[in-house]
Amino acid sequence: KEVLIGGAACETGMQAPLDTPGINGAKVAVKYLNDEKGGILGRPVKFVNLDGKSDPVTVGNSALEVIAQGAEFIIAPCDFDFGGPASMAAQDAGIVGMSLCASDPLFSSWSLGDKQFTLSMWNTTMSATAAEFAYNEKGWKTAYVVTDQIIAYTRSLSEYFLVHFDAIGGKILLEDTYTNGDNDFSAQLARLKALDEEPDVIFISSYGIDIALITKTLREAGITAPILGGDSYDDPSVWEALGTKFGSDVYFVTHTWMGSAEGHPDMPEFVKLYTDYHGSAPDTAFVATGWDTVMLFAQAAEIAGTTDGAAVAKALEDNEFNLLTGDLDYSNAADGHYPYKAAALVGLTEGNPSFLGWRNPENPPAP
Amino acid sequence: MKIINNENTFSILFFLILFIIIYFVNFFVGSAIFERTVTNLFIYIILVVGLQVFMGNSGILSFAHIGFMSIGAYSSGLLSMPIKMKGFVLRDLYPIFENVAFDPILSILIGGIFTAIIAAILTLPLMRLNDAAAVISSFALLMVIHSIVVGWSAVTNGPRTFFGLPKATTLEIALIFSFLTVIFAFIYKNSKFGLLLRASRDNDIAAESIGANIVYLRWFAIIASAFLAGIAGGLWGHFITSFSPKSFYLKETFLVISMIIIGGSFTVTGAIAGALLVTIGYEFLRWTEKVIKFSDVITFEFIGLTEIVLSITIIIFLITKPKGLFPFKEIGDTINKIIKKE
Amino acid sequence: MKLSCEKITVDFVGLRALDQVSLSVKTKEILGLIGPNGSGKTTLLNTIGGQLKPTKGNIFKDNLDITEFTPQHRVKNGLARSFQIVRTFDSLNVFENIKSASLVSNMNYSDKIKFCDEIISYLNLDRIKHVLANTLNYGDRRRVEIARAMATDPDFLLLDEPAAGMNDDESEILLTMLREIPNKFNLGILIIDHDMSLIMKLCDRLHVLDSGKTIAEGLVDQVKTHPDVVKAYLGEGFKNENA
Amino acid sequence: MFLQYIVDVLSLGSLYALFALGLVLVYGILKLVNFAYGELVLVIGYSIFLLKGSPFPWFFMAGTAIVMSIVFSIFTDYVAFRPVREKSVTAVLITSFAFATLLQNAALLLISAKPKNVPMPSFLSDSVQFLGVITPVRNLISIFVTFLCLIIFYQFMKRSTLGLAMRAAATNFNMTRMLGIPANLVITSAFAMSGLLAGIAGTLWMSKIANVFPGVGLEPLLIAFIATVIGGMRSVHGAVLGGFILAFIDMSFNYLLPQDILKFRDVFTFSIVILILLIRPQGLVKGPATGIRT
Amino acid sequence: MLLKHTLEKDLKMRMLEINNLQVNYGPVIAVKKVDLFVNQGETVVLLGANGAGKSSTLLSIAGVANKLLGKVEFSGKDITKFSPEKILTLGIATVPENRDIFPDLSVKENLVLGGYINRKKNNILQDTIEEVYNLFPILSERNSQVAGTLSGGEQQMLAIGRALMSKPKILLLDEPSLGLAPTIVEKIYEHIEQLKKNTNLTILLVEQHAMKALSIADRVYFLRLGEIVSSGKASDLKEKTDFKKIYFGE
Ligand SMILES: Nc1ncnc2c1ncn2[C@@H]1O[C@H](COP(=O)(O)OP(=O)(O)OP(=O)(O)O)[C@@H](O)[C@H]1O
Ligand SMILES: Nc1ncnc2c1ncn2[C@@H]1O[C@H](COP(=O)(O)OP(=O)(O)OP(=O)(O)O)[C@@H](O)[C@H]1O
Ligand SMILES: [Mg+2]
Ligand SMILES: [Mg+2]
Repeated sequence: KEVLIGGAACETGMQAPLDTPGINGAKVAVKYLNDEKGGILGRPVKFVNLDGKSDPVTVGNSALEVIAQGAEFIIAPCDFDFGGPASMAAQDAGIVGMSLCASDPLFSSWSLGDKQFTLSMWNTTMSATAAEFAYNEKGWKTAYVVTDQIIAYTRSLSEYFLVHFDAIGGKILLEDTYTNGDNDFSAQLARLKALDEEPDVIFISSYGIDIALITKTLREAGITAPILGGDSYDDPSVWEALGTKFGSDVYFVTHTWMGSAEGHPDMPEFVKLYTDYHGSAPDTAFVATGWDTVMLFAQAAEIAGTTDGAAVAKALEDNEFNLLTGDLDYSNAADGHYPYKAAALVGLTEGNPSFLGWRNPENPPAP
Repeated sequence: MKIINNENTFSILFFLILFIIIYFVNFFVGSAIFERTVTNLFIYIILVVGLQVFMGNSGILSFAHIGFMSIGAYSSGLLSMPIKMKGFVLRDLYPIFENVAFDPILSILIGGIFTAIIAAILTLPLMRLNDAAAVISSFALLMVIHSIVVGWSAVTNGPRTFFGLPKATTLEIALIFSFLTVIFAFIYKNSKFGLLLRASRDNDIAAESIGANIVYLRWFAIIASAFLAGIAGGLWGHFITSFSPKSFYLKETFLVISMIIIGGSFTVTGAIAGALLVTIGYEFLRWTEKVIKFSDVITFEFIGLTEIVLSITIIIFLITKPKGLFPFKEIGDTINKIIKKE
Repeated sequence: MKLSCEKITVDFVGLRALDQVSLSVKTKEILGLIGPNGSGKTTLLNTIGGQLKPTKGNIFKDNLDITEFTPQHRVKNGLARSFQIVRTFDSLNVFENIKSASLVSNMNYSDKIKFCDEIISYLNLDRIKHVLANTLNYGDRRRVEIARAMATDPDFLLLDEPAAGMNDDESEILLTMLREIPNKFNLGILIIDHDMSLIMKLCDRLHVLDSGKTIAEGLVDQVKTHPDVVKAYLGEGFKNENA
Repeated sequence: MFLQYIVDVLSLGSLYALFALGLVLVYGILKLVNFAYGELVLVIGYSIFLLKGSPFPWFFMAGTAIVMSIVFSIFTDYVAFRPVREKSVTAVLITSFAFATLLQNAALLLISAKPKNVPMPSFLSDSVQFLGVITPVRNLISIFVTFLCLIIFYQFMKRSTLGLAMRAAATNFNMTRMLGIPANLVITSAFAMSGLLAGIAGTLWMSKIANVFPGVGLEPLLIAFIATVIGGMRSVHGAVLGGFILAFIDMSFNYLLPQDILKFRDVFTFSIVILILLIRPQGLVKGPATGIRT
Repeated sequence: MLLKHTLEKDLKMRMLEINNLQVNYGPVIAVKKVDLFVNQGETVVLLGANGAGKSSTLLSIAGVANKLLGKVEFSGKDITKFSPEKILTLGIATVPENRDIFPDLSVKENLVLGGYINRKKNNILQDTIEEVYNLFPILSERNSQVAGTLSGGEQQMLAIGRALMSKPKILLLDEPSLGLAPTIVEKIYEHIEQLKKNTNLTILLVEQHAMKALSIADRVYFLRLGEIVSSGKASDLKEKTDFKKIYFGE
């Protein structure tokens, strides 16, 4: 009997740009497992994703649906708000659920249960990396922070940045908020302009195309400070929207680098597999999260010798894994399944990304 | 006044039997997904029948209903959420709520009452508006409620997912609540208040001229309607256990309004029929989507197809039956007629 | 009992629709309100029914000043009306139309139902008792409106062109019905109509308006030949026909 | 700062006003809210997006997109309004919403769920600076185009009996035809004009947000909707005024409200809507009187 | 006295002719079988009890009722399938039973729309409006009032005035005296006579008040339950007839 991997990731709605690459990556991994590795535990692997539609309720329904069909592993959307319901369903069914890339520390065994994981580093790591890059490497002493209120991810990303930037000596000039989908930033702009000094760096914690929109608005208003953000920037449509005109002096922290073997020695091989499968090369690091999610489950199941939820969870807790998105080591359930992981740093020039290397923050803030 | 007339009795009996049949069908199917669908259906029946109490009898389209539902869902969730979960979900919660964790069903009832109180306060001045102004003000009310839910992070977790509610709503509970709702709707419709409100729906000036106080009639109806929406919200919240403000927004509003209009808003039968029909349609399409996805036959992506088919069906349906399936007559009237003929 | 208007004036934008009109109706009396089109008859009825507030003047039910009362409140004080443009409750059946009106009266429930049934059979509506109002023809609708007004158990019945759209035979039947109502139900009637044969046969007294002013009032025979009335309203033709 | 504020209000307001005018054309006449109105912006966005690879100049693409907007507006009439218009007002509400859902999901199915970049000529986002105001050229163009459109529109409506015929056709379709007025054509032309205005406004909107996704229509719809309610649902002047007032309200809230309260901005905006409905159900500008008699 | 439908087709020009007309509203058959004609310059009146199908017959000529069967000819042209707007353009104007004025438009605007087909000819439009105002002076006083707030009778006048605006060749009048004061009724009938004389207007009239209508009519048709049961010269019926018998059958 085949091993069914069930997905409730979002193919439509605001979450789609982050989840769809993951789904695509996962498909490649499934094919690879079946073709090259004889499946998982000798059983063929099948992956079915039912669209979660960027709506927690639908995500929950989809997860239940795939579980009812016999799924033994759940792939949850890339975010706590959307992914949580899928993991809760998985937890109820006693199987392991893993988010493609939820990075909010809320996505932990504390809140979801002892069989739930996220593949991503937590925002503690992501924000600390950004803060240290700004202050230590670039010498930017003052920051202006805009937080999108839309999901837990955007909020906690800012939160940890504020804490860490402050902790290592930086100065926050102003914290500002808005909610995704507001197409008007005149308020934020007005407040920014009212500051006595221009900030050295602007940290924008937002989501999707809004990143480009805010950046554009800032630049159009004559503000030239560099822009810094998290993995949601790792989205080619954002880069395209920024274009050559606005796509410079933008930096972000993400999961890995797809462009070359600098990201990971196996990367070129993955890129080739991916290209063979989908007909075009991967364009964001999020495809790697999909591949890794499936491979991680496969490795853990092989170690455990079973797909049983508790056993796989234990295997995940007790071992270290070498992944395209870096080396990963989970803490045990009592400590929240903290993902010990490094972060990749990428910069944009005229809309084109370039790899700045792996970073590992020294003292990330506590979750 | 004699409330349980023939029409009421037959209709209520009919739905009692129907609900029990559905219950037993579920029992024999025995699938978790099916049970989930049926439970959801019963909750929707509460919602749509509750909407019918106001909208059907007063003739005023109300958009605010889903907003009331969200008040019920959030307030009951706030009351019943285990203290530990509150630490995760609502980190800025006001201290008075921090140590509250009531029984879920009690919370749902309190949520319903709370919703009714809020509705009573908010809607009284709006009840004198007619036509477009009334519809639009209810739309604005939905937006106000939605924006408050989105903005008031301390108790709702803002636009983010509100989770951690105990799963307390079972099929049986949903069934009982929805049956009570149906009984209430029928009794109300044929009561003095219901009749006068229906009169005012047809002609407000004439209704005033026979002594109807339209503002209070409407007000009473919308409070009752909001109470039911609040209960439905609470039940739904304790069934789904995690949701976000988006779960109570335009798409859901139109889903509910489609249900009532497809069924026929003037009748309780219509409201139930609409809920049934749309749910069946929706679930059928979802089922098809799922079967196709699992079958490996069709590999291209067809996201959005469900909605497309559903919208086309709704349009075609409304073109052929613009007044709905049960425009004037309750099922009980028809049964009554058949019986009398024999 | 007595219903009276005192010096009612109603102004619309750029138009004085009623100018110091006073009239009164007593129980068991039928007063006809006639006048050319646009002379303010319906406007007066609207002020009495409470659908319109007079600019000046007062309305009394016996000694009670009801000028500021809402329409609902007036119903409770014994006023009921029909409308020039029919306003039946179209999605309710005939019985419900009438029952809804009886709900505000002070009777107990079973009396109310009995009373409704009495009115229904009095106005020959039994046949269509369970028919939805929106499928009725014009004449039936008019009678449903009258029945509905009567169901509130009023002291005064205000009727606006109840015979409009009826042919000669139908207005004849209506006439016989209306004539009996004041005594049978112990109330007074204020009626507007342009069907002069109905009005002349039905009314005890007439009140004539022209351009918002009273031009004549009194017993039917006096008013009928009043030169102003003939000139403004009845026309020479009428005089000839009835001569 | 103050001048900046004025320019911001004017440029945003002119966009809002155009959107509102397009909506009120259908609403004020048919007394029916066209919930598929926002989808015209979607049509505009995807039309330009799909023409991206073509060799045509940008203005040609925009022109084509506006034509598509007109076509879809007329299409809305045929699919969602015409068949049910006479029979049930509430049904129209649902059919127009269903039609909107249909278009959104068609975009989802045929194009993509992801936001797509809409190409815009780069001069639109060049900033200009005058009197201490920094603003992209786009904003000035919005103001100019809107005023031009308004002038043309008013002149046209003043000179033709079309406006009258539209209102007549909406109140009593058959009677209108019995007067020799081609009522169907008249209503279609209302939708066409609505599509044209939404098309122009939508293009300007696209130049602002520069991307298109299936849900893009909601915000313009809400804007148009609120603006018409504030200004007056039965009056074209009211709608235009409402657009500017809404922009003024939004901007003032943006500039004045502290952050914690700003997130409740929509609460205030919609409360204002409700207040206006309570005090003046007709909106600030009354529009022609209605013939409702007691 | 019953007159059979035996009137010879006279040599006068045939303006309107209906053959074997059948009209339905959903399941309701409102008109079963109607044959009638109207000659140029004639006034023909259609009598019958409530619900006999008089209004439906008029509406089907105007092109807005659902014709199941039959043929309508105007000046020899088959107009059965014509659209209402086309029919008006041919010169057939209708005053419908429930007036159907546009309540939200002003009196003037209602009249302007009545003259829609002459909208390009400004002077004709103005003159016709003047004519209507002369006929109904109260309308000119109410010129800019929205029509819905007019009194019942004023609305009726407006409906008639509006129909006259298109300068029709034939006027279909459905109960024009409804709700009108006796003087006005007289005036309207006078005016109709006048128009007949001056412009050779043809009229098809439906009335509840039979005697009044017969006084100006040339010919009469009786309708019972959707069928023509009798017809004849109006002058033959001038003395008191028991219409009830004809309306309802013996
Ligand atoms: N809301 C209003 N605004 C302006 N004028 C109005 C309004 N309502 C009524 N009128 C005018 O007031 C006058 C009196 O109207 P009313 O309806 O009382 O006349 P009426 O005597 O009932 O006439 P009819 O016999 O034709 O029904 C009319 O000329 C009418 O046009
Ligand atoms: N819109 C409609 N829907 C359904 N039935 C209708 C409709 N209009 C008319 N009827 C029916 O068609 C029949 C003929 O109606 P019509 O109005 O033509 O009669 P009429 O002779 O003009 O009557 P009246 O003297 O009352 O005006 C009646 O039985 C009526 O009930
Ligand atoms: Mg009147
Ligand atoms: Mg008729």
